[in-house]
Amino acid sequence: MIVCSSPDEAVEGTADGSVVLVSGFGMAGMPVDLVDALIRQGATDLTVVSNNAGNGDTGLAALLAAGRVRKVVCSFPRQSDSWVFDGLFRAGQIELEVVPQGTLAERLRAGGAGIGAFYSPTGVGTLLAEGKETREINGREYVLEYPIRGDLALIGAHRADRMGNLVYRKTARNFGPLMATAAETVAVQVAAVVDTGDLDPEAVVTPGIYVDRVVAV
Amino acid sequence: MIVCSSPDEAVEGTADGSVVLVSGFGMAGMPVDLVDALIRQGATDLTVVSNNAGNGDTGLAALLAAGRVRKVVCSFPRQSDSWVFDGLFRAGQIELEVVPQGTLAERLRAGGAGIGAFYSPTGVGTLLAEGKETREINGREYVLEYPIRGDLALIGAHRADRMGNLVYRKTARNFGPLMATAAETVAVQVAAVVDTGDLDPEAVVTPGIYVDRVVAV
Amino acid sequence: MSLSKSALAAVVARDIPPGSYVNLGIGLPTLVAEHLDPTSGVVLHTENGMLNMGPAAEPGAEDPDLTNAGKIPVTELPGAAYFHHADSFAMMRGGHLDVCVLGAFQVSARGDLANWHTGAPDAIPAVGGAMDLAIGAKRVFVMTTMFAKDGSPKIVPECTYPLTAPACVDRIYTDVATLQVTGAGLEVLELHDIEYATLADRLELPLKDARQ
Amino acid sequence: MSLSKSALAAVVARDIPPGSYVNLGIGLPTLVAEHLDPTSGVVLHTENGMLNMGPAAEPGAEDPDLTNAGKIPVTELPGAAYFHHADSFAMMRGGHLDVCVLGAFQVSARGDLANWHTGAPDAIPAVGGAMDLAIGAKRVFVMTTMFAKDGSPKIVPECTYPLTAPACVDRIYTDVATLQVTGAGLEVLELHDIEYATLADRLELPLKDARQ
Repeated sequence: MIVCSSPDEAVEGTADGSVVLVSGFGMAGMPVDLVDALIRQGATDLTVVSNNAGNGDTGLAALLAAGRVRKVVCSFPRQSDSWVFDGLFRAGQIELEVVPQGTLAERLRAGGAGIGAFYSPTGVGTLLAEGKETREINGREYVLEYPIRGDLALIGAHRADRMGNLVYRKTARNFGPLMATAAETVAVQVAAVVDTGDLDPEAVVTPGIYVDRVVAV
Repeated sequence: MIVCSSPDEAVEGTADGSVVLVSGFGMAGMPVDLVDALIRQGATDLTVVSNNAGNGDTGLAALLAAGRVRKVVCSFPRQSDSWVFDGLFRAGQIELEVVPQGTLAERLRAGGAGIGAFYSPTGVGTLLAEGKETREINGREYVLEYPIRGDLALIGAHRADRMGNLVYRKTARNFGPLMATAAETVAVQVAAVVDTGDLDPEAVVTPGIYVDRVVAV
Repeated sequence: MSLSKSALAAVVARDIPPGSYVNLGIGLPTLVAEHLDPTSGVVLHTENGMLNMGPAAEPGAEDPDLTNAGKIPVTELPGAAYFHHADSFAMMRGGHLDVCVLGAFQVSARGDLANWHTGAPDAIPAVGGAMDLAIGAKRVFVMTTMFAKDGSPKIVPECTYPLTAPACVDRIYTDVATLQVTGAGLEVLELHDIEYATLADRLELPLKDARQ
Repeated sequence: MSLSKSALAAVVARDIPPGSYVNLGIGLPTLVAEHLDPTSGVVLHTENGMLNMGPAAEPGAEDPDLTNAGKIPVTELPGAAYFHHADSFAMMRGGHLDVCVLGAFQVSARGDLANWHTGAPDAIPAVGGAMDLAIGAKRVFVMTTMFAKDGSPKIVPECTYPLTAPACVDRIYTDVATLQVTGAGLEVLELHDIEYATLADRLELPLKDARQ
């Protein structure tokens, strides 16, 4: 675990073509400074996994606007302020995989938890299950879903200690704890890095084992 | 959510033949008072799901000794102080299903999370996967595991508020949060019931939605 | 007069049992919160990771880290709990919510729900938590106007829009009628300023009059 | 002299890289903790739901709510975190632990591990977390005596006891030798007071001498 001196240090070495997990639900929990650093870092041809496809002109929207993203995997791209994504999508300049929100969360969890695949009842009988394997279990139909893993996760949390233990704040927690388990390199921006021992061990949400780089912004 | 006046009230109505989930890892998190109440309540022909098969002569061991348990589903029955189970097992008076500890935890989670089944790499190529469906995913072999649910969960936690929100204490947390999600009726014993609002919302481990009955002991 | 949005929300709120755990979908269903009796013990879930959500935040008191599923700043009530998305959707998928109230483009006679995608060729599909909610809650209430702006009914023999989930809706609350979905079709539970015959005539499906 | 238990634990501790996240199995592997340099930043995981586990509790200071996987009262170090069993085993199964150290009844030439069940007809099978650990950690170290009490080797061409997991062991630490499991068989990395020829003779499988 490295406490980085800048967001740029936290995203160093990101390769073109990487799968990047980006936390946040709208702007709550969105690691804006890390995404900005990734824009400066220059990696391109990225696949981004995130609940939304960018809001307004900052954060993920700015990464999209910079032309660095080949594909977005998300549950809810279309919002009142998703004009950047909307334009790219309508122009055929970006690929989209829509995943039900709970399935997105569970696929990320499976990626972090070493689960090979799982049967979900969500989406059965809909467009989003087309072409997917289904199975009846105890009289109910399920669709087979596979894990999602990233090369890099960019996460917005509240505080970290020097071992990388994390706590989040209110509904900004959302996808952070899942994405932290499901990427090769996990970079986290926090409001403050506190001394090891200052976080309540009962209230740590993401243990430091999952975290590679932390930066206070 | 009912705050019960006694452990006996918390286990009222348990039917013969019920599947009972019992939290605890050894005695840490073991809801001894609820298990004692279940002995007094009298339900029999039970299937018990717990990590161990009883320690010493109290708690789960006492329930077994009272002849109320038809089958135990657990990861680690054999311990230095599991003489009650050992005797029943060797006498052919109790059935045993051994499940790897992580698979036991994940099957309970699946039971609570509406997952139909999942592929786990644990146990592949061993006695415990015999007769189970396997599947190769991305070059690795997995075994198909099904959810576990209970009619009743007996859980030992640290504190509850009046809405049933729970916090646990240190490694006594273990199976409690999982079992709370996976049973029709969830009864919890705690050291103290505190006022709603006294638990930190960021540190609640089991939200009250999962809890039916709480008793302070 | 058919029901106003607010009056419709009051009807839905009336039918939510005290002590229920409830998820209110984005848009119209959000209004239901204003009509719940604070002493009823109804607890609101928001799928972005919270139980015991309170009302919208007062202007000036918004917290960007505390929003509902529609990304509107909200507040926290005593007894709140926060959790991550996998835990939040496990709560839904696992059948732990008593009621969810969802908007709809269309509902079919057997309770199929279409509320996420118009199917238009240029539409950007966005599902969010709609499918998880539709299959997860113990009871799914739909809240919508009975007729689209062009006068066509939203309650239809078969959905023409892409489905959110098949056979998931329990009850349909509209501005002119409340309908119960049963294995044998739709039953009318109450009417608001419309004649039964008129409604039956405008809907192209069989109805049963089950008004008390 | 072949290594004492403590000396063997010191050899294993020597090979754990600084900053590793490590799970030490019940029994012999637990001794490794005593030989880890406190400044090495090695973090201990216990599968009953904790990271940053400290040493065994002092007599009189035991906390029944704080034990290791062997149910021995332990302590908490600064930076500890507690979590439930599904999260704890997700950590293992998901490949997040750098090293686990396990005991063994037998290890085969291809790294199959047998450490949970003797296969005796009257044995009560008890697996605990052994299978999860064996398949989950990035590197699996086995720590055992080379020979059983009857003198038969525990490192064997094929395990005769029921397996914990096939082809999971990376390195075998014993009182007389350290062996690396490779795709091409076992390599001897170091010997303790035994001649290579003697060891090769007592083990009924091919060895390669890879001592530096």
